[in-house]
Amino acid sequence: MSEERNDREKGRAGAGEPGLFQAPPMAEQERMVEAMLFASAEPLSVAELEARMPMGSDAAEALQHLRRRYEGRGVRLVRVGERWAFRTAPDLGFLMSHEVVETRKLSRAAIETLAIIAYHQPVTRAEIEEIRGVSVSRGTIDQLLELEWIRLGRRRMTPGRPVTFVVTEAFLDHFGLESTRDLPGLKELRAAGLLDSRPLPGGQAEEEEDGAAPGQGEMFDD
Amino acid sequence: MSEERNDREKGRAGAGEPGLFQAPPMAEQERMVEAMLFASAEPLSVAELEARMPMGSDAAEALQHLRRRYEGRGVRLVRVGERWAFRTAPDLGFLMSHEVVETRKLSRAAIETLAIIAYHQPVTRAEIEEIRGVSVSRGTIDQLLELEWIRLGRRRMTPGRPVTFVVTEAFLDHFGLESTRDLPGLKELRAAGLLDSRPLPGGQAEEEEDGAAPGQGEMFDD
Amino acid sequence: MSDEPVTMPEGEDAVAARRAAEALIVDVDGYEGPLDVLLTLSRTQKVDLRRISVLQLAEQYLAFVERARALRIELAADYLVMAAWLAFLKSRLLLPPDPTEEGPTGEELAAHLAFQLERLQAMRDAAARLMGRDRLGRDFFARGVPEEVTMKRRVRYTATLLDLMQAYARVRTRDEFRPYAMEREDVLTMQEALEALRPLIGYAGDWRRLSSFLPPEWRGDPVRRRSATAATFAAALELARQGAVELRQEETFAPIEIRRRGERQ
Repeated sequence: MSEERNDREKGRAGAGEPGLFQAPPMAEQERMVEAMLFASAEPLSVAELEARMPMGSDAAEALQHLRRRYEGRGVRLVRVGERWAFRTAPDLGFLMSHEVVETRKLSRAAIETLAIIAYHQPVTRAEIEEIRGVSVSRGTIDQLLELEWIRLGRRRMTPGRPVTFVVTEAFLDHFGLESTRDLPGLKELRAAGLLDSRPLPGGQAEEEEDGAAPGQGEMFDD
Repeated sequence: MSEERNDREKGRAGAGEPGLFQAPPMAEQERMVEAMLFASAEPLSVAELEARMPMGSDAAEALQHLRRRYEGRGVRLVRVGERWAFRTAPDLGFLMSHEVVETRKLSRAAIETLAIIAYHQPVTRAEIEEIRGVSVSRGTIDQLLELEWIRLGRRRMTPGRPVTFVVTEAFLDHFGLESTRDLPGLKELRAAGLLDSRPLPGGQAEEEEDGAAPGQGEMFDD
Repeated sequence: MSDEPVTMPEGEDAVAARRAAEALIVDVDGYEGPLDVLLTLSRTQKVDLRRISVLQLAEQYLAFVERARALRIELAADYLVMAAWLAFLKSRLLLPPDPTEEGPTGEELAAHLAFQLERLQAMRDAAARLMGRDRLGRDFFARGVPEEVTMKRRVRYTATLLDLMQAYARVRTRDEFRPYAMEREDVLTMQEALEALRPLIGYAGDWRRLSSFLPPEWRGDPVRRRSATAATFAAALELARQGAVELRQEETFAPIEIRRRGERQ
C-alpha cells in the first residue's frame, strides 16, 4: 500500500499536464472505485464515480481493471443498466441462505398416535381413533410418515381393506429400541410412575391393564 | 473460475477421507468467505462462516488468505474482536462523503466515560466516578449502552456485587480496533501505572476498588 | 471548559482576576467536579502532573472556593467536601508528622491526589486519541448494500421414549381424552333406585326401615352406601308423591320407615 501511496503522491506532484493536477495512477483509481462501489447503497454510474474522484480520473477504465480483478472471485463487478455494483457470485448463492435447524417437540396428537401405532401395530386409522377417542387428522399421520417413523403395513383383510400402519427401523433407532416388544407394558408404566395420574376408580383400571398384556401379545406376534 | 470449480469437484470426489465429504479446496473456501463477508454489513465470526460452509471447511485459514489478498486494496479485511468484516480503506474516506452517517455528538462526559470503560474494563460505576471525580449520570451510561459501545460485564465479587461495564465488538468496529489490546497508548498507560486501581492510602471507603486489579488482569493479559 | 491557565493575582489586575474567578465560578456547572477544577488549576504549575505541588494546588483551590463564596455563589457539596479535604491535607503537609497519629501521612495523601489527577488527565488524552481515530461511518465504511441472509428454518421433531410411554399411558387410562363426564361408578341414580325399590314395595305391607331396601351390593362400601341411601330416599319420596307408599319418621334423625299404601291391616 505504501508503494501505491508513493505513486499517488508522484502522480499528483507531476505538474504541467492538461489538468491542474494529474490524475492519480490507475491502480489508485481502481482502489477508489472499489471502495465507492463497496460502500454505496446503490449502483453507481461512471459519471457519479468520476464526480467523487480527483480531476482527470478515468472511472470507466478503472472499472474495467476492477472487473477483471474480481473475475472468478466470490464477488463480481456487474453492470446494472448504466451503473455498476458488486454482487455475490451466483454460484455462491447458497451461502446467502442460512439453514437453521430448530428442534421441536412432537405434538401431543402425533406422539399419542405414534405410541398407539407402536403398541398396537399393525393398526388401522379407525382403530387409532377408537383408542384415542378422538379423530386423527390426516396431517398427524403425514407428519409421522414424513419423519419416517411409521410406514404403511399390509392392508387389513376386512371390508374396505383398510391400510394399516406400522413403525419403522428409523423409529426403533430414534427411540433406542431393538424391537417394539421392548416397549414397556401398562403394568410397567404404572410401576415406573407413568400412570399415576388419576388412576381409574374401582378395579377397572386393573382389568384394563390385565387386558392390555394379551392384547399386545397378539398384536406383536409375528 | 472453471479451473477452481474443477478442483472443487475433484476435491469432493476424493473419497476415503475422514469426513463424509471432503471440504472444498482452499481457493473455493476463500471465495465463499469473501462472498459472505462482502454481503454482510456486520462482522462475522469463524463459527458463523463455517456454519454456512460445507462440512470440514476451515474459515480461519481462508480468512488469512483473503486478508492477504485484500492488502492495499480499496477494501480491507479487518478483524473486529472475534469477528471479521470488509471495510473501506480509511485513506479513501474523502470519497465517501455521500455515505457519511451523521452521528450524534457525544458529550464530554460520555467520551471520557467510554475511554475509562475501554481502558479499565471491567469497571464499575463507582470506579468510573472515582476516576472522573464526579458522579456519572444515568443518561451517560444509557447513551453508551444505546450505541452498543458498552455492555454489562460480570458482576464484581465484592460487597453489593456491583455490575461492571465492558466495551463491545461494535465499539471495536467503530474505532477500527482488532481488540481492546490495540487501544492507543494502552501499554504506556499500563507501564506508567495509570491503569492500576490505587486505593487511597489508609484505605478508607475505597474497598470496592480492591477487586478491580485482578479483573483487569483477566481482560488484558495475553 | 476553558483551557487558559487560571491565575488569581491579588491587587493589580483585579478586573482580570475577577473575570478569571467568575469564569471559574459561573462555569462551575461546566466543570466536571472538583477533580476537574483541580486538574485545571494544576495546569498553572506547568509541570509534570506527578510533580505538582499539592500544597500549592490546595491553596489555589481553597482560594477558588473562597472567592466563590465571596461572590455569594453556592457551590455544590462535592466542591466543599474537596475544599475541606484539601484544608486537612494542607495542615498535614505543613505540620511535622505526629508519629502517634494513625492513617496515611500528608505525603501519601498528596501522592494519591497527584495520581488521581494524572490518571484523569491520562484518560482525557486517551479519550481524545480514541475519538481521533479513523471511525466507521466517517472514515471507513461497511458494505452499502448488505445482502439479506435468508433464514431457512428446518424443523426437526424429536420425542423421547419417555414421551412415547407417557403418551401411551395417557391414552390407555383415558383420563384426559374422554369428553368430560362425572364418574358414575359409585353413584346409584334415583332411576336405578326406583327400579330396585318398586318391585320390593309390593311385599312391604308393614312399616319397614328404608335402609333395608338398599340393594345388597351397595351396602358395604361407605361411599356406595351413601349414594344408594340418597337415591333410595329420593325414590321413596317419588313413590310417596305418586301415592304408592307412605313414609314416617318417629323423630328427627330417627330411621325413615316405609310401607305400601292402602292396604291397612
